[in-house]
Amino acid sequence: MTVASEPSFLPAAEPSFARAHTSIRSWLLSTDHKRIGVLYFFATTLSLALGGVFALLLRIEHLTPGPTVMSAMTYNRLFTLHGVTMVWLFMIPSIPATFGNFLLPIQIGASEVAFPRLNLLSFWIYVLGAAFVLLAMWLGALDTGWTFYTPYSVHSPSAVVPTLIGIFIVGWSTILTGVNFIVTVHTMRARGLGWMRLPLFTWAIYGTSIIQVLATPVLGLSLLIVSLDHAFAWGLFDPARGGDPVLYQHLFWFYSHPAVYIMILPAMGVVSEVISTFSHKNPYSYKAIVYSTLGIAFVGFLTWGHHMFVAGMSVFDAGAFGALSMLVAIFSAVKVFTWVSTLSKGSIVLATPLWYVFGFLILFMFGGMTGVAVATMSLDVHWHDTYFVVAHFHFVMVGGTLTAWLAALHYWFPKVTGRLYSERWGLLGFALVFSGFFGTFVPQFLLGNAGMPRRYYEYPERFQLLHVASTLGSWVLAAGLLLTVGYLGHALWFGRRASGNPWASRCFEWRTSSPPPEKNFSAQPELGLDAYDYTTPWPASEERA
Amino acid sequence: MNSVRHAAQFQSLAQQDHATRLGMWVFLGSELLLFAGLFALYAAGRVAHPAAFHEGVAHAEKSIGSLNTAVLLTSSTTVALAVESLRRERRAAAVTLLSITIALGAAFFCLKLAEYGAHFRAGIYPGGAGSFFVSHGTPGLPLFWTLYFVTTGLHAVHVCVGLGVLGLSAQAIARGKMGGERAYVLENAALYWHLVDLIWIFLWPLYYLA
Amino acid sequence: MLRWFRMLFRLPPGASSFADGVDTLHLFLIGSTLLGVLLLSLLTTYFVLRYRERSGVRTTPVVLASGTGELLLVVGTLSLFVLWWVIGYRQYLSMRRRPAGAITVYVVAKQWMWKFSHENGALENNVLTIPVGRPVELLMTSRDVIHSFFLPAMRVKQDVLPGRFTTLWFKPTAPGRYSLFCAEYCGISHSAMLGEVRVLGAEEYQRFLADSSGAHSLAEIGREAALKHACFSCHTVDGQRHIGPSWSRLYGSVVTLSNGEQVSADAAYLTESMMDPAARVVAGYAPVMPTYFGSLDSSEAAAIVAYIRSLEQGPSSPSVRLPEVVVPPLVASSEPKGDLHP
Amino acid sequence: MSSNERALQQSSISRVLRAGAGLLALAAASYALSFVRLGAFALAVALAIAALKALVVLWVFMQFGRVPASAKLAALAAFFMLALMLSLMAADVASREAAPVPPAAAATRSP
Repeated sequence: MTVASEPSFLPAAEPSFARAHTSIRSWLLSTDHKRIGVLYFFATTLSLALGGVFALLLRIEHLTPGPTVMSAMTYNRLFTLHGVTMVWLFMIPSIPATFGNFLLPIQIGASEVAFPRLNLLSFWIYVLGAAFVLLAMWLGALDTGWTFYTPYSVHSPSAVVPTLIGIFIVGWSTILTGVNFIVTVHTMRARGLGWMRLPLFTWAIYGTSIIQVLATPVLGLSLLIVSLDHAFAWGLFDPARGGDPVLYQHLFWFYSHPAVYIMILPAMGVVSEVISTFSHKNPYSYKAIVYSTLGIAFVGFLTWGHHMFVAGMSVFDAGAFGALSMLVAIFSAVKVFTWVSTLSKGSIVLATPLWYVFGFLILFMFGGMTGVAVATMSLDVHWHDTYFVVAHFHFVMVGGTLTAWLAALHYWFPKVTGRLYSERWGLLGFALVFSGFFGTFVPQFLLGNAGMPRRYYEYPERFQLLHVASTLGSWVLAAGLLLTVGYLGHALWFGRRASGNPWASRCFEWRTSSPPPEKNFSAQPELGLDAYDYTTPWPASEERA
Repeated sequence: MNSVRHAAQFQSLAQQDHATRLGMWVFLGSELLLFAGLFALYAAGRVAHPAAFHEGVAHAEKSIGSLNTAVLLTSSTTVALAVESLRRERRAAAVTLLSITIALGAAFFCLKLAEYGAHFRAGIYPGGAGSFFVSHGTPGLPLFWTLYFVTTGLHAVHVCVGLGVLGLSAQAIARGKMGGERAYVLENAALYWHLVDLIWIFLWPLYYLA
Repeated sequence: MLRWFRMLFRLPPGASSFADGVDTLHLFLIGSTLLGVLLLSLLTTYFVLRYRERSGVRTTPVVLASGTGELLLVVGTLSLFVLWWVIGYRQYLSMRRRPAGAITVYVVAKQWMWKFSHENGALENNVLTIPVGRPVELLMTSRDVIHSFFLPAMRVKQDVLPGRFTTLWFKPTAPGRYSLFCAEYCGISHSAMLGEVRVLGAEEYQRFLADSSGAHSLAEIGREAALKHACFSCHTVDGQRHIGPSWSRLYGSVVTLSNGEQVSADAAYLTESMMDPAARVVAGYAPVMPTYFGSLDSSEAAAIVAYIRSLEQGPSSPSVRLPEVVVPPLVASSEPKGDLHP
Repeated sequence: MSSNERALQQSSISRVLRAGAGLLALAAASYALSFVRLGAFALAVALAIAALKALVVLWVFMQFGRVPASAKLAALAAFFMLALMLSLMAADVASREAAPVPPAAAATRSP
């Protein structure tokens, strides 16, 4: 075990990637994976804001059982737009395209992704797809729900086709990014960096890319067929002409269940990194996390039927899907056990990223276990299409991916911007986000138990108290997110300068300057010391924030 | 012919070759899954309406379909030969073989349009519209024909994309931009063409023979 | 115990035979979840407090996973999940396996209302009246998009699909009025597609049956529907062969099909022959019968089957006389046909 | 890179020609067989021949044998997902128990 030689903490001689060229064109047409990551960051954060506004409007509408601020038509369109914007424009591209793009090449010691031009093309395809979705919104949006179940999605008079074309295009951007990342990890690793020495975030992005490449085309096909049915009434799923709406649900969920793993796997990668860094300890079992990542990536494809227990599927298939769903849940459980065990015998520093990761652990445990509960067939009969399911997937998506996205934002903020944010504001932001989240979605679990169906514009009076509580919670959550935008924006210009390794981490991205130069490493990256080897002391020059 | 420099981010030409080949195969995997949904719909449809699918196959244009199969299989052979000749630096042979492949691909596309024309004349339109379905009332028959039109239509689109890619490769070889070292660009184009052929190999029995 | 649990977790009081089993599994599952989350949170808090960073010490020993510890946790958790699946699947099967001798009600879901037709011909909109203590089976289909029949108090739900029959059964255990929701998004008034299930005591139910059954048995309504759909232009009722097989003594008899198979002409075969005539054609008859799918809804089909069954003993004897009073037109028939797109 | 890059380069032309001829022969056989009344086996035979043709294209034209292992894995994973989706969807339709219409309790004639 060689003691690490002097790492390059000193500000690099050459300018950082952000300073190298400053013209607008150099940003918009850059093939530098770091700049494309930053472009994705702004695009996906805008989508998050847009989706968040829709969510707040929905919650305000539910303050009273009857009409409150909008008509039924507007409400139905808003909950669909909230779903479409959040799923395809934020959740799926957020961590892989933003932090994956920025960090994957650095974490494997490469200077660039395998196909830089394809990477830039993927970003602009994403923007084109998002433009189509915005055009559809302008044309009056659609009211089919983000699942587009036929036959309603085929007969709905709303702007279904432009939205589906938009998502089809965004899908292609996801596939191309997936191909890019898979080839990068396979062929561009630095010399001597074997598969079993890769950082866990890289493994998470690699697993996500596998799902993106294999699942997204099926979504493309099902949306293409619904568009043809809607535009030309070809009725491929029309029961009068031999079709079967349940087959559409099979095709849709074949994509959409792996899609929820596209959303959660990168979040798990972030959590593995943050826990190891802030407890300054090797992961309790590196292999367990890697194999459960790959396990989720593949077994995630076998379980889509648990969305259709009451949809008219045969009992045999329902039983098979129920059992397979239990199998995939065990991989997430293994990860949670491994994360918690990593903390023991560590040297734990409590900083905002770690607070967000603790928030993630609590919410993901609730979310994951209610997932297992909903996959238990007889319970799903009562809970399906009620607010219980809404609460479950918000616990794993907002409690899981959004919290991990915030953790990643704070953890790699110094690396991307070269600045440090203030921990006090960070903690306050976390407190607001966490309590706001709890206030919003725990009442929705109870609403689901009480039998409140989802996608209801009006609801019986007996549910009003819980709805009001949920709406108040959503305001606190919104306040927390706005506060985060505030102090991170402030830190961008006025934050203290950050060194190459403010968190005293051993991971590879912390062995170059912050922000890194255009070619990621000023000198040949020395990756001799393992990414999670905290046994050797790092030279004194490493300061702590 | 100047020695071809590899792109900046790669350390060697072999690594670039390996990367593009792997990228192509992963992309072919996703293309295969684009058609997987249609094969799954065919399987589910056939299980639900066996009679309609038998009747549908009985009314298929078997002769044009089989001719198309022969055309596509031959074009697969010629594009493989083109790759081999480029590897042996026999550019003229490569360009001619590619032109034959493109001609065969175009022939396939024209035959496909002719076949659609025959169906339209017979009153078979997607969505179960058309006079054919008035006289043939088997439930599930419109599903067979709509699936036929969507699947072969999507396949025809991929044939066009393949023709475009092969055309660009032929132009690049003709202008000397692509030599023995960088043969993998043509190999990837050929891989795409072989995938298009592979999908047709399975479409043919499903919609024409059995 | 369950009462406390339902009150705390806002579950509606259980009103069907499934409720207690489902809620017990729910309690067991959510209870172990809360326990697990509590344990892991305590463990995390302990680690954070115990291993806080002592000033400047930033190196830690390598701790490698003990294979057995990891394995135990995995096997333990997995066996818990599989146990839940086994219990859940058994309860799910009991929900999907229909009991014999249940009261049958035909349900037609239509954009934004529910239509129920009882076996005695009574028709109800948005309100379903059933007796307590006896299993009831709903045979449901939709006239347009996918709806979902959801009774929170009975812990049952089943999507209602167009072009197909789906079934749902439950045995109400407590009289009362229970809210019915549509749980699958079906358009602008999805949230207004509410209904109610009234569970009556045995004698009130009999009173309801008596005064709501009207003057006609289902068989008579069936004969009426057969007249309307011109079935008699091909089928006779006195045993003579015609374009189609005669209905006399048909119900329950074994018929040989054109492909040589033998099948008993029960309700399922008769309904299928109405909806998909070419599927199983009786030997010696041309497959010229048009499909009635879309033009004949479930209550009419059931009524025709009842009429055919009433001819089981022989030709249509005069005992099936139509009363002089003018037969009110079937509610179903007055509906505008074909709101399904062509 | 690895030695198998060089091996990818040269594959004998006669092998490609023989494969091409074999494909056409298989297609002709499948075409001929389609006129024979095989009943239930017709689809199975046609698909078996198609699978054989697919293997020839994969092995000879696309040189599947000498492609990097990761590419092989990608192709096999894609095929596995296709088979998985197809089988579970067909199984659903096949194993769906038809909802029987329970015997209408005719008021007059119930035994």
